[in-house]
Amino acid sequence: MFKRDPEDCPLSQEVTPPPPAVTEAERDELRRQGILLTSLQELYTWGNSHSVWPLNFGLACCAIEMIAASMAKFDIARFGSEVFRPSPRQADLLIVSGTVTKKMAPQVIRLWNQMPEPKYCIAMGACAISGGPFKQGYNVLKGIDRFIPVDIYIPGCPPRPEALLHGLVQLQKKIQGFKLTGPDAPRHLRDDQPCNCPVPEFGEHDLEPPANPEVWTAPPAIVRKD
Amino acid sequence: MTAALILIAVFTLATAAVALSLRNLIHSALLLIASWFGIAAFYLWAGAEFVAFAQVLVYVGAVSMVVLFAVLLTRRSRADTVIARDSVERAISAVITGIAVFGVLVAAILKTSFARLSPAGVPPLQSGTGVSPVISAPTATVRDIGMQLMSAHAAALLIIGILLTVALLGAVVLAAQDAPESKQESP
Amino acid sequence: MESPEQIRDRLLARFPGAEISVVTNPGIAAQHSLLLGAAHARAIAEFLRDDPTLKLDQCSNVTGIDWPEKEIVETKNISTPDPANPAAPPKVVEQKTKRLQLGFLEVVYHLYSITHRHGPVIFRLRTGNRTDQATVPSLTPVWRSCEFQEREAFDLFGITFDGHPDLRRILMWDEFKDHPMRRDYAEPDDYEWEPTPHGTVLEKTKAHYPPPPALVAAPTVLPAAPAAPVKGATP
Amino acid sequence: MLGTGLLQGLGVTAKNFVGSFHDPARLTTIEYPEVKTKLPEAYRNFPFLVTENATDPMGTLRCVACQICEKECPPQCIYIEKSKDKKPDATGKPQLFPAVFAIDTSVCMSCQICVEVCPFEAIKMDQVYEIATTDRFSALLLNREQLAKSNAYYHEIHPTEAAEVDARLAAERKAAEEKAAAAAAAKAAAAVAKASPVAKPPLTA
Amino acid sequence: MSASDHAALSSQLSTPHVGGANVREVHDSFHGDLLEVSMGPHHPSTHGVFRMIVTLDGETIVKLKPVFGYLHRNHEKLGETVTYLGSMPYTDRLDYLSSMTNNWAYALAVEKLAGQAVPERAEYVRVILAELTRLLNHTCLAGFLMQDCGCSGTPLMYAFREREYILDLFESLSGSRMMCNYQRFGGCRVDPSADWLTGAQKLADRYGTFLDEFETLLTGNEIIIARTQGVGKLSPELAISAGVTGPMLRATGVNYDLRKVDAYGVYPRFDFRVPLGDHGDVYDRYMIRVLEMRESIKILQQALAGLPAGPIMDPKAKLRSFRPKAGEAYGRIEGPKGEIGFYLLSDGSPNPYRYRIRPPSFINLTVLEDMCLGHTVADAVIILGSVDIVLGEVDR
Amino acid sequence: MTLPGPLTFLLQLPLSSAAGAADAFLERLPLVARDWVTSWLPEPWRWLVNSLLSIAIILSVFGLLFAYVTLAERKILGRIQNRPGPNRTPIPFTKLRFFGLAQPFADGVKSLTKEDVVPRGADHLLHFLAPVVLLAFSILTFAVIPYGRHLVPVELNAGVLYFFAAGAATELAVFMAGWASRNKYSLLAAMRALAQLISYELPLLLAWVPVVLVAGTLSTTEIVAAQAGWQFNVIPHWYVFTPWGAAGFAIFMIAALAESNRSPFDLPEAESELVAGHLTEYSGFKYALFFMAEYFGMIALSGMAITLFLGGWHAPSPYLEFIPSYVWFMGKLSALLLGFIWIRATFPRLRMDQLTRFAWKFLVPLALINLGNAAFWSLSFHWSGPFQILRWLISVLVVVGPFVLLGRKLSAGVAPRVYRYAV
Amino acid sequence: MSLDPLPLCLLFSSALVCLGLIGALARSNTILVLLGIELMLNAANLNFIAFWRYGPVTSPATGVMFVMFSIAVAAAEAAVGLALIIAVYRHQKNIRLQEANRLKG
Amino acid sequence: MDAHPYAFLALFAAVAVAFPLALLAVAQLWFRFFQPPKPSADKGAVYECGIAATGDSWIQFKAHYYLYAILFLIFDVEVLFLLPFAVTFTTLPVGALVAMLVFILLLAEGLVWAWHRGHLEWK
Ligand code: SF4
Ligand code: SF4
Ligand code: SF4
Repeated sequence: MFKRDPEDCPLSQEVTPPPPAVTEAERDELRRQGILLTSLQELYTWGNSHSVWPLNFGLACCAIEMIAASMAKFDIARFGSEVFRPSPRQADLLIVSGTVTKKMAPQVIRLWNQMPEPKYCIAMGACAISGGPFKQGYNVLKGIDRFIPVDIYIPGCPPRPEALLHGLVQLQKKIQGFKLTGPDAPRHLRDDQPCNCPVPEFGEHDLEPPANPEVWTAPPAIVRKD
Repeated sequence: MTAALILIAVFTLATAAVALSLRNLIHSALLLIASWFGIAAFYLWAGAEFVAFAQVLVYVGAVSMVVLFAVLLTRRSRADTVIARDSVERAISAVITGIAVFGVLVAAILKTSFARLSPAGVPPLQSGTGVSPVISAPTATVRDIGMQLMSAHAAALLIIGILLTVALLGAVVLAAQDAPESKQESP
Repeated sequence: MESPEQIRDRLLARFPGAEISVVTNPGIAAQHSLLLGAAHARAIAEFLRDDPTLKLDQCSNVTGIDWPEKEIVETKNISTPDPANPAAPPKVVEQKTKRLQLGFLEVVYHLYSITHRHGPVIFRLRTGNRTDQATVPSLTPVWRSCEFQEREAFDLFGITFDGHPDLRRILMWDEFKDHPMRRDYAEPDDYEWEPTPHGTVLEKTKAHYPPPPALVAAPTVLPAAPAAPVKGATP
Repeated sequence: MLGTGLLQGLGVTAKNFVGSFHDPARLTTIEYPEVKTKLPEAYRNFPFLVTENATDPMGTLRCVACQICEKECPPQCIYIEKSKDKKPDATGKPQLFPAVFAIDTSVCMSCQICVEVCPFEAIKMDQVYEIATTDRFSALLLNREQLAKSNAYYHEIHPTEAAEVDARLAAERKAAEEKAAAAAAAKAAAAVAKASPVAKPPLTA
Repeated sequence: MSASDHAALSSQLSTPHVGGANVREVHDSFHGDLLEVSMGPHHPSTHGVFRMIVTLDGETIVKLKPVFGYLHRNHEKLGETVTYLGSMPYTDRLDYLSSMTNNWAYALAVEKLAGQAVPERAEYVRVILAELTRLLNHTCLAGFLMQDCGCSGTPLMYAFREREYILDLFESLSGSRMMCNYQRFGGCRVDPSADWLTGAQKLADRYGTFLDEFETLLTGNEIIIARTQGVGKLSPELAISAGVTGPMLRATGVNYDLRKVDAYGVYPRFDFRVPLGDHGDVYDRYMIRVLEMRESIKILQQALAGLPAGPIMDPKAKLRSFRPKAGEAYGRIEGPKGEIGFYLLSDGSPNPYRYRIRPPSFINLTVLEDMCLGHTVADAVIILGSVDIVLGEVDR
Repeated sequence: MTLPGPLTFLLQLPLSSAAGAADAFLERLPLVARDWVTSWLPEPWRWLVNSLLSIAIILSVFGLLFAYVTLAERKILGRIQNRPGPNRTPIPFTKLRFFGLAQPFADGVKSLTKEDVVPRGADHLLHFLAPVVLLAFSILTFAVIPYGRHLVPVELNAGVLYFFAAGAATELAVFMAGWASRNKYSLLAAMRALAQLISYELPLLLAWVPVVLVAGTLSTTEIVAAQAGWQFNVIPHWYVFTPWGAAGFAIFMIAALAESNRSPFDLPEAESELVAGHLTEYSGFKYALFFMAEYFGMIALSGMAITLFLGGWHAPSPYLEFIPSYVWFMGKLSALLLGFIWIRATFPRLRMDQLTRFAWKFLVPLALINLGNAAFWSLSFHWSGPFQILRWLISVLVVVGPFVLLGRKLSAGVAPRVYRYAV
Repeated sequence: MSLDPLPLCLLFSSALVCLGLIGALARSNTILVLLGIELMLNAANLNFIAFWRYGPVTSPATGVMFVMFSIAVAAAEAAVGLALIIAVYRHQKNIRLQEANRLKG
Repeated sequence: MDAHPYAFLALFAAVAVAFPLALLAVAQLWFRFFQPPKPSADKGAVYECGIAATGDSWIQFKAHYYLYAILFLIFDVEVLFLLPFAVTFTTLPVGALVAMLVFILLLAEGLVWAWHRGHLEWK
């Protein structure tokens, strides 16, 4: 995992997780695999991080800023990511750009499931992260991370196109930190991690289930006085 | 060189045989196209360059289209592409007939002595040297074909022209029976 | 353009026996409206659309309103002349009447005329109640623009439109059972992670956060954890 | 003739292609991580809390925890807990302060309504937008300490507005002082044994 | 498709078909099975999360059912729970390409409800911003429409290039590129500075040049002409009956522009014309928008020239604890997409009792199926594009 | 004349009179280098290794060209759209950005390691075969193009025919892909691909028949040879500089656009209509293969257009002959590819009926008439003096007249409109 | 003997003709029958080429000419045949050969 | 070693087929060693804009442009005959030219006929 630059995220807390301790056995393993693996890993992460093709998928207002990010003034193409693929089969990145309603959520999740590995997800905008300004609405999903794993969160309503670019750079950094083997390897390189997110059903009052417990668990409660 | 011929023959026959026995019509059609390629390869092997490419152009490029369209248009709706199984008796009798015919043909071929037919100067097979990629058999350059076509066979050409035109008219009339209406519609 | 009263009078002349009344708008906008009975609504709508002086050919806006059952307390000053002393100024008695106003659903139509460039003429239809008589005639056959908007009212308010060609849910999914724009709609409860709750949200959030032991001691308004085990320990 | 329109179109694209090499209006890209757009003064992203003094941010928050913004924030993403005690503010007057002040940036819609309704010029809009993070739960909920930024910073990002605010505050303070002085004088004069009333600042900004 | 089917179809297309139910089952087995294809909610050309279930006979559409609600964000319900002011930023997110006009429509409705006056300068600024929004919206629409026609992004890029210039203006005035939240009941939030006005003036001066270039790229293009003319025809009768408004209505030849009809704001003071189409097809819809942009530039010039001095906000206007008297009001303006209206019902509390939006693009979609029947998938895409929908407004 | 043949054959080739020794060396440099490499091999192996080497060179050159055409496309598209395009991808293991020249390789690595998904219901065999077949046939078309004076992989008597025969099979692959995916958009795309390819194959074929008619040969090298020389040392004898040649070239290029599924004829993968068309269900490297095949097809068709109309590897002026012929070929190729990209950046897409109408009602008749035109040109080769002008006049008329008439008929009923205003 | 190309070619073509025959006889789907017939035509073409190549020298390109004409005829046959199939299918919704004889009536 | 004149072509064809297969094999190697397959029901489902796909796409397709295929087939053959003619054009006697002209006109007539009957319209 990459370390987050404090300058990069001036608003956020110090949340850099300590790098997992490397055991002696692992170090041996690394030495054994040696230079070939390292360069393969470098090549792999290089290729994957500089060729992130987003899915051509917009949900709401944030999508317009996403489009704007691919337009002349911001030009996401400079990062090699202007190849907005219309089919999930060729896309690497799902930019959830806008409000995910409960009616739309199964579709988004299905699209995510239909993307081949490796795939990444950026939750762009308040709505995608938490439901945002519309979170009190009966038909609004309170964050796409209730159903699919999100790599990068970009707050804002809408985030500026530059903020999206910043998020993309963060994602590239994250990909560059991927390990090919071992316990730190990302989800898609390990066979003990399932990659399917069950698609919820339309229920009589809500989605069923309303969240995917494998992906999302609410953090420790914050209980406050009124 | 014979090896190449055998290879081509096996490929052609195998694809054709499988194509004719499959129940999935699309697969059949595509395999048959492969077998047409084999035949083109044979022409090439025999030195008939122009015909080989003509074979590919016409069969692979055009006949295949017509066949595919026909297949796609005549599948019973919603059912799969797989067609119904044919009757076994018919198949058996057909195979018997086929084998009988094949036997007769093979016997005839084996009986005939081809030695006297062979033109002088055809090497039985060329192997090894690799120096001279020259073929001494009759060659048919496009120019030769053109000369032939426009002189000796000019009448045949015209007949073919008529045939093609008639085929065009016939096929279109057959296939587009609601044509008069469509003419009204077209602005 | 004619005022709602004029239109009412003309309509009454044209459709004798129709229930038509004018609903006044107490607000500053003073956009008064007509209340139509369901029986003649369709015919009246057609009349409004085709009448040469009105020619309300565009139905711009269709919307539902939910009026749940509510208790209305009316305060009336009743001046009872003192029977003993009729000459004396009548005694003013403040009398409070409680009245249960029955709930109903209402559909409001805003009409404009593109031909004559005037409008809006507003009229409303009301259902009998909010449950089993939630039906009004559909005006989609009169104005095509009602098609989706009536479907929307059906979806969100549960108003059934009689004669609508394709009355299905439009915004919510088909399996959905509730009518979320009704004022008594209880939304699904998914307040697991609410870092900034207050007001009504806090109430909903609490259901998801049984008070953790560490915070029990903290002065919160949450109900304190039951002290049962302590009691049990000292018999 | 058929094709002239197409040729004209090709002309336009060719012009743009050539123009992109010499005409800045035809190569409008701002190469983001290296070059950054100059944000207009008015730009707003998320709110922050103004502190008078950068060295003691928590001690000099302008916010008095009046909770107006909490109530007015449309998506309800502000959470405030009033302090129990009072601390002197910049003018030395004892004021309540927020014991907890949290804004959930994963909800905030950057609408600026909190800023507009705050009677104490205590909350203003920040301009930081590079806040993408991998961690939703702890990184996006900003607490009092993270929200507090100095008045100098405010001047840096919104110079015009900040100057106006400062002038207004100064005027108000002056008025308050005068009033207090007048009140004290009055008290002295009338010798009324009562604590001087706390000057209430006007509610609407 | 047989001739009689076609006749039925064309009659259906030309008559003001009010029934609504237009399910046509054509099944002739030679023509193959009907193929039911879902276009959307994730489809590159549905401009968001709209969905059309099209039934195809070959590539010809015999049935088209729009499916809404994938972006139903419960806007109206939320409007009933927040204050009048609190709804203002939400209106930004309705038609997120034209937040300024949404703001204005909402402010207008509230001003009607509360009897709030607006100073003249604010009216002028509103006109300026509304026309800028119209430019922005129409430019983007043209870009998206061309994208639907299959351009590889170039017109869209040019459109967005210009959009950025307008957004810069919006941002430096209101602080946000898209979600301006700028209008207030009784005026505007901030007073545009002199610098800002020069910027706007510059933009108005050079926008015509951009439009010229844009039109050279597109309007005479034979492919676009062939693709769009005669496609998705809409008759004026059906358009009126279906409540179609805005450029789409004017493309059918109906002269109805709320800026002229309602004469709200200070529009009567400006000299501008209303372009009208004669065919009601996609090309007309595109061209009407282009011509409207040219008129908008004229209005902009006049408004910038005539901008009076004075307060931007009515001094009596209230920001907090705003409680209009009980009553109701319907206010509407000519948004870029058509008539955008707000219907507000107040019970005297700080929140509206009923908060209803009349979304132009939602109602314009009523005629989508009528326009698409008998055309191909490719046409359906550009017909949808020419309607100019923004899902935030369609589904609310 | 086959390139794999021994060096002695090359020496027998008639060298251009202008070619000096040094430039002849440059011309033959690739061959000499190759033969030098293999000279240590025993004779029987030499042919095989030589051939494999030639094929490897062709594949790597065009593979590289493919990679950079995609990059160039993205960059030029970017420039046209007022932005720089991909420029940040560093060279691996370094931090050097170098204008993003490593971008295509990053995409390649990504595609190679991307999971390959085949839908459950799909026809797995055909789904697998389609990209392989498509790429194989697009590679095969490279066999007959003369890349330089001595550089033609295999010289066939009916070389041009070979090229188009091999190209004819690509449409089948597109159909296979679309049909095997069992996806509705793919199916529609497959049917579109079939209709489009059968419609444009014919104008494509008819467009170059005039060349054959004038050159009197079907061999690519001979066609190039027939275009040698210059008029007054200025205008090259390329066919594109004759009225029929220009018309033929235009028809050929339009049909080539359609055959290689390029905008404005990119209907099978029309993004705004059919999602990704026949490619909708392809992921990972199979998708990359499709992509590669499409660009290979485009490059091959451009190469053929150069051979047929643009004088092959000939220099445009006798004074520029010192530049090796393959450089000229590559230069012309780049120019044509640039044209492809430029067109893609500008034009919207046609609709299916317009597409077929354009082919059958415009291009085919025009191509047939052009055939007659070429016949006239060929028969009137001895006209001189004022007759030469007459010859040009007639020929131009025969091109322009039908063009205007057919064009008018094609665009009947649609034209820019005038609008009215209400005040 | 076995290495002689001509008999090999002839064997090849006779095998192909028999395959076509079997296909044409055994299958009841008209399209397949037609394809079987196409194969038989192709087999004949093989013979033309084989004899042209290895047979007694006649005029230089006669065999090739024959093949070309044969290809043309086969193409015409395919076009008409398949059009016929489609026409039959349109009337009967079926292209099984056995049922196609209803056309007579 | 066989040096048939078309051996190079055969080799070329072999490489042409082997090339994509080799690339796919490399990809396969990667998956074998590093990236385990992650199949799932949704992933294997057909893409249909995010909706669970309904109905089969292998249907009987309405393809009126079948007619184009026929036309194309016939004209393809025509081109085939045109080529030898074109190659020898300059050396041909007048009679041959006339023969060819008749041939072309016959077929062109077919085209004109189809055009006139409206078969060249996409339906
Ligand atoms: S975060 Fe804001 S801008 Fe983005 S979709 Fe939600 S409301 Fe729209
Ligand atoms: S309104 Fe201002 S002073 Fe009151 S709590 Fe909010 S920030 Fe603090
Ligand atoms: S900017 Fe708006 S949403 Fe954000 S905290 Fe302030 S009031 Fe709330």
